[in-house]
Amino acid sequence: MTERIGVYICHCGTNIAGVVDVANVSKWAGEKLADQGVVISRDYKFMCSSLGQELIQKDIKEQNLNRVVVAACSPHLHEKTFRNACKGADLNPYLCELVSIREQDSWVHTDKAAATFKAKAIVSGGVSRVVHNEELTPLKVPIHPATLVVGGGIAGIQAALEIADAGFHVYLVEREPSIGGHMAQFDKTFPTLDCSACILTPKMVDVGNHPNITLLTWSEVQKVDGYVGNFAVTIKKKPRYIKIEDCTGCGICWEKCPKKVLDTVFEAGMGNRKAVYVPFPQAVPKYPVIDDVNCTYFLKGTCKACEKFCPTNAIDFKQEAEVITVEVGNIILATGYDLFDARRIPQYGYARFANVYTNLEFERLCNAAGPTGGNIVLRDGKTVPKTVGIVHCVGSRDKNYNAYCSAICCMQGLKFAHLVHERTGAEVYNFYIDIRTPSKGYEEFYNRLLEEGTRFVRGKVAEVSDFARVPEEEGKLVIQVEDTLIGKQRRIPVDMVILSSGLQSRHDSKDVAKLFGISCSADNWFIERHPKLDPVATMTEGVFIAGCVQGPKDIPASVAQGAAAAARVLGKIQQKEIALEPVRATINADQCSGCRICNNMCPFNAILFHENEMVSEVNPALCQGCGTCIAGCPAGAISGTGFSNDQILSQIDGLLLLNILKAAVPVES
Amino acid sequence: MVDELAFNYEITNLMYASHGQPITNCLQCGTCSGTCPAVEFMDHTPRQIIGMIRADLKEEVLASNTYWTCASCFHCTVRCPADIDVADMMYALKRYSMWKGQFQAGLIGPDFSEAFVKMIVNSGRSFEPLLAATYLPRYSARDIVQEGLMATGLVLSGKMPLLPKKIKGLKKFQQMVRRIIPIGEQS
Amino acid sequence: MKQYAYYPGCSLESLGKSYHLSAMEVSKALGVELKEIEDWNCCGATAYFPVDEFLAYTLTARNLAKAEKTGLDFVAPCSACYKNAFFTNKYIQHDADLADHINYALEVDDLHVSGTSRVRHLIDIFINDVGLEEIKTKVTNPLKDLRVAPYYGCQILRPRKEHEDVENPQYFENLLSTLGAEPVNYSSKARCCGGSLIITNRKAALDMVRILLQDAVNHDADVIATTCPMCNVNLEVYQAQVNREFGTQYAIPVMYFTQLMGLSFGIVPGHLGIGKQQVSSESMLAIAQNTK
Amino acid sequence: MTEETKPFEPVIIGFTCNWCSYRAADMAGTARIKYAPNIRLIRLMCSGRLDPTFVFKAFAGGADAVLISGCHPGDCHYVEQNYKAMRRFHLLKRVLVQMGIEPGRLKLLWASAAEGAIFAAEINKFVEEVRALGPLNWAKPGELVSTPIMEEVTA
Repeated sequence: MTERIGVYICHCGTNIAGVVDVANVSKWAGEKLADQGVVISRDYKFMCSSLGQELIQKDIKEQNLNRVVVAACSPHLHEKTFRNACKGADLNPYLCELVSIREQDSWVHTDKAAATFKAKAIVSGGVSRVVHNEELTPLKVPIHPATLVVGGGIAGIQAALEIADAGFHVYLVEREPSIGGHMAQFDKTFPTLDCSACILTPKMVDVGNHPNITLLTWSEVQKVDGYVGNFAVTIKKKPRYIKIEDCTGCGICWEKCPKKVLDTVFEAGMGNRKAVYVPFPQAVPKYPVIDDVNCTYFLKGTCKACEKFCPTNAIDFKQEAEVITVEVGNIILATGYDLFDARRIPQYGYARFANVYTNLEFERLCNAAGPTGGNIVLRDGKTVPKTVGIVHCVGSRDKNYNAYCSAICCMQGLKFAHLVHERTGAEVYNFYIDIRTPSKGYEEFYNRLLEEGTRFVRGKVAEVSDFARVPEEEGKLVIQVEDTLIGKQRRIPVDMVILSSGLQSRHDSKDVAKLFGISCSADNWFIERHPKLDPVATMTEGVFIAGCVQGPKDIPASVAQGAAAAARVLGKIQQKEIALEPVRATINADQCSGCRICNNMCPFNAILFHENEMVSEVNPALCQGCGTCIAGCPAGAISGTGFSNDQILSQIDGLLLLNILKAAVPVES
Repeated sequence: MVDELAFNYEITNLMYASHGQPITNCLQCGTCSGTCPAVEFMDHTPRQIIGMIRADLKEEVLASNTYWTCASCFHCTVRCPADIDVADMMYALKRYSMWKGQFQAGLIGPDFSEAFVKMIVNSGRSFEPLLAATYLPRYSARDIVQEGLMATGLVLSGKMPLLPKKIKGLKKFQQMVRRIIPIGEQS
Repeated sequence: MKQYAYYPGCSLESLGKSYHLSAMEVSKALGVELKEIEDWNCCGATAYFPVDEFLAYTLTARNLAKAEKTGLDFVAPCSACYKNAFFTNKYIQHDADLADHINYALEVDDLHVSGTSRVRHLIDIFINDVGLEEIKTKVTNPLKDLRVAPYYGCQILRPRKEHEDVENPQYFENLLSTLGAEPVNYSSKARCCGGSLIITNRKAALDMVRILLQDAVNHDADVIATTCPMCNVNLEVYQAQVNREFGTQYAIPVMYFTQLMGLSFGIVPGHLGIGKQQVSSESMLAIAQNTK
Repeated sequence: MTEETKPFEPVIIGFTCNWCSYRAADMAGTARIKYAPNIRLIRLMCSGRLDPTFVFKAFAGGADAVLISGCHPGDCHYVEQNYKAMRRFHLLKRVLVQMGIEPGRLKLLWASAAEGAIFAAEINKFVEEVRALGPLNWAKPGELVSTPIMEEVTA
C-alpha cells in the first residue's frame, strides 16, 4: 500500500518553539518530504495534551494515515502516550515514531537557525524510518504473584507488609541474622523523639508472624534469571548452625558461650556479643547464629558449650549453606546505605582521639539498650562530658569525599544536641554549613533547640586536635573552625566530639546493581526511572527500589518509598499478565547457515540450535532485544523487530537528507 | 551572560594553571579560614575575600593585606570541599595587585617579590644576604640590629657565604626570561 | 649504585649547607649517587608566583629539562623546590598549551621539557628506593631515647591530593623509628612554619614558629627534625627572636633528617654540619650518642 | 556571509544505546547543557546492535564523522554486549584507514545515564576534532595506511 504519513511538530509551549522555528519545520516537512509519503504536516502547542492526541486521531481517520511521526520530547517520556493515541484510532501503535527535538535539540542548542536545521534533519530521519516500521503486537506474559524484597530495613519491612497484607506472597531476604536495619540501632527518632525500637519492633514482629511472608535472614541473593513477571531468583542461606525447627530462642546458648566478640555491626564497635548470638533482644527471627569465624569450636575444634547446654538440642555444627530458588514476578530492592568512614578525614581525629565518636556510635551510646544503658559518658566509661561538639557534613557536601548532601545529618545533629542537653546538661555546639530542615515539624524542632540554648556555629570544622595552646585547652579536644558569621577563626575546647558521618551507597552496590540489571548513579545510588515522576521504579521492568538505596533519606521518606514500591508491585500483580515490548530478534531459517556465531553472542542464552535442521532459533520469551546477534550474523539471516536494518539504514539517509539536498546552509527561516 | 569585566572573572582568569574549581563554586563554609595558620594577621579571612571578590568589591579586596599574608602552605587548598585552589587564588591576587600597582601601603611582600625576581634574573640564583638589603629599610631600628647580629652570626658559623654565585649560562638564561616577561634587563 | 639528577637548590649553598653536607654523607653510606644538575638555576621558591606564573614555571622547567636529558629521577632536598618542580612537571604533562609556551622560552637555551622525569623528594628516595630495611642495616648507633618531633611542613605534602595521606602521614615517623629514635606524636607536624612570611611578615611568621615550638616542647621533644632548609632555618635561626618577642625560653635543637640519619650511622657530627647551629645541639648529641 | 568565510560545520551521526548513552543525551537536555548542533543521534537498543554497515552507510551518505556510544564497560544493560561494540570499533578503525578515511572520524564514547555533562563535553570536543580534519573527502586507497591510534574515551 502507499504510505500516508502524518508529521506532528510539538511546540512544548516555548520549550521547543522558543528555539526551533516549528512552523518552518512543519511547512518544510509537508513540502520537501511529500515524495516520501508525508500527506499532512502540522505543528501544535502541546502534542501530548488530549487535544493534541485527538488532532492525530482525527487525521488518522479523515486522512486515513497509515504512519505517524511525532517530533516532540524524548521517547522515554511520551512514546507510550502517542502510540496509545494511534491505537485509539485503530492504527497499530508501532507505526508511530516519536523523535526528540527537545532534549536533543531545543534544550541543548542556542543558535535558532542551526537548531531548526537540525530539527528538520531529525524529522526527516523519523519519516524515512517510520516507512519501514511494521505492525507489531506486544508479547503477553503472565505475572507470577509472588514478590522478592531484598533488605530487611524499615523500607523493606514496610514494602513486604503492604504486599503481604494485600494477600500476596513475599520473600524477604536479609543479609544479617535479624531484620530491622539501621533503624533498630537508633535510640530516638526526630523530630518527635519517639523511641525507635517502640515503633519498629511491632512491625518486625508482624513480618516474623505473617503467613504471606517467607523470611530469609542470614541469606543473600546469588543469581537472578528471567524477566519481569517471571524471575527465578537463587538465594544462598548461610548456615546458622541452629536447627530452627527445634530452637526456642531461650537464650541459654549465648549465656553459656564463653567467647566474647567485639560487635562491629549492630553495636558499631561500642559493645561485645558472643560467638553465638542474636544481634539484639528484639531480633526477628528469634533464632541465634553461630559466627563460625570467631566460634572456639570452629577455630580449635573444642568447646561446644552451647551444644551441651541447649535444652532442645537445636545446635548443629554440621549444618551447611543451603541454596534455594524462588519464582517471583517482581523485585523490590531496599538494601540501604553504609556510613561514611570518618577515618578518611584524619584531621577530625576519629580513631586517633578516644573521645571522637561517629553518629552511629553515639546512637548506641545514648540507647537505653546500648552498652552504657543510655548513659552518655566518655570512653573511660564514667566521665560525663561538660561540653560536646557536633560536627555536621562529615564526608558530605565535600568534593574530596561525597559531593552530595546526606539529608539526615542536620536533624540528627539537632536530635543529638537535644539528647545530650537533656541527659547531661552539657553545653552543646553544632558546627554546620547550612541547617536544612525541609520536612514537616523539622523547622519547629530547630527552633526548639535554639530555645534550649544549644550553641550554633556556622562554619565547616577545619580540624580537631589535642594540642592545648592556652591553659583552658588543657586535656580537651580543640575544635578549630571559622565562625563565618563573625568572620573569625575560633578554637573551641570540648570533651566529646560527635561526627555526623554522611550516608553513602553500600560498598557492594555496583555488584548488586549488576545482579539485578539496573544502573547506578555516579555516587553508586540506584537510578530511578524518573527523578520526580517515577521515583521507585527502575529502567528495568519489574525491579523497584525503596529507601536509601535510591539516595540518602530519613525514616519517613524511606517508609513512604517502601509503601510506594509495594503499590507499584501490587498494580502489576493485579494486571495478571504484562505486555513486553515486541523488540525481538528472529532468525530466517532459510538464510541461516547454521554457523552458530550468534549462539554464544547472546548473554541470555535465548538462541538455541537445532542439530538436525542445522539452524539456530531465537526464543522470544528469553530474547531481550539487544540486537547484537543481528549485527553479528554473517549471513544477515537475523532481523530485529522495531530496530530492523531497513529502519536504521533509512533513518541514516533521512538524517543526512538535507546534506544530500546540498542544503548544508541553514534553510532560510 | 555575565559581564566579563567582573572582578571575579579577572581573578579567575589570572589563576592560569590552577586546575581547581572556579571561586564561583565557593559555598562559604569557612574551611579555608578555619584552617589558615596566618588568619589572625589578615584583615579579612580568605572566605571573606572570596565573598568580596564575588561581590566585586575590588577596591576593598586590593586594599586588604590578606593575600600578602598568605604563607602558601596550601592547607586550605587540599581541604576545600569545593575543590577551589584558595592558595593559588591568593597568588592570583598578588599578581593582580602588582600588575595594577595597587596594594596596602607598608607591605613588604610586593617589593620583596620584585627584588627576588630581579636577583634571579641577574644571577640565576637567589641569595639571602642581598635580599636583606631590599627589605631592611622597612624595619624598625631594633629589627635591623637584630637582623645584623643574626647575619653576622650566620656568616661566622659559615652558614652564609659573603658573595653571591652566578650561573654560567646566564646570557641565554636571561634571553629565555625575556621571552616571558619584559623585566630583568641587566642592571 | 642508584643514581639521581640532584637539584640542591639555592638554600643548600648558603643557609642550608649542613643539609647538603649531611645529605651527601648519608647518600654515600647508602650507595646513592646524587649527580648535581649542571648549571641549575633558582626554582623561585614562593616569590615568583606573585610576579608572573609563566616565569615561575619556566624557571623550574629549565632545571627539569636538564634533568630529563640525563633520564634520571629529579631529586630535590628542599620541599619548596620539590613542590615547584613536582607541579610544574605535572602541569607540563597535562597542559599542552602551557608546555608550548614554556618550550618556546627554553628554545633559546637549546632545551626542551616534556615532563617525563619523575620528581622526588630526598626523603622519598631514601625511604622508598633504598628502603627502611636497608637503612636499618646501616644503623650502628641507634638514637636510643631520643625524642624526635618529625616536622613535615607544608610543601612536601601539599597541595598534592592524590598523595598518600596529606593530613596524617607516617613515613617520617617510620624512618625515625628505624634510626632507633622515638618519634613524637604531635598535632602540628604538618602545620605551616611561616617560612615564606619570615621576610615579608615577620610578626605572623614568628607567631607561627612559636606555635610549632610550643607543640614540640609540650610533647617533650629533644629535637625537631625537618625535611626542608626553609623550615629548618625558620625554626632554628629565629628561635632567639621568638623568645625575645614572646618572652619564651625555647632552646630546642632543629636537625635535618639527614643529620639524624648520619648520627645513627655513626658519622662524626662535624661531617654532618652539626655544631654550627644557633641553638646548641649539645643536649641532643648527648642523648643521640648515648654519652648522657 | 559567503560559503568561503563560513567555518566548516561537520555533520556527525551518533549511535547511542537505549539505556545509558541515549539517556545521557536526555540528561544533558533536561540539565540544559549546551553543545554543538552538529550531531544527530540514532537510538539503538544496545551499542552491540551497531552493524558496521551502519557506519559505512553514514559516511557514504555524507556524514563527516560517526560517534558510537554505549554504557560503560561492565554496566551494559545486556550484560556485556558493549564489549562487542568496542571490538567492532577497533576493527572499524582499521578498515576505515584502508578505505582512506581518517580514523579520527570515528569515536567511541562510554557514557552512563548520569553523565549528561560529560556526554555534551565529549561531543563538543569531537566536533572540534572533526572541524580540524575538514570535510570528509575520500583519500585514494592506501593514502592513509598508518595504523590508527586505538583510543577510546571513557565518559
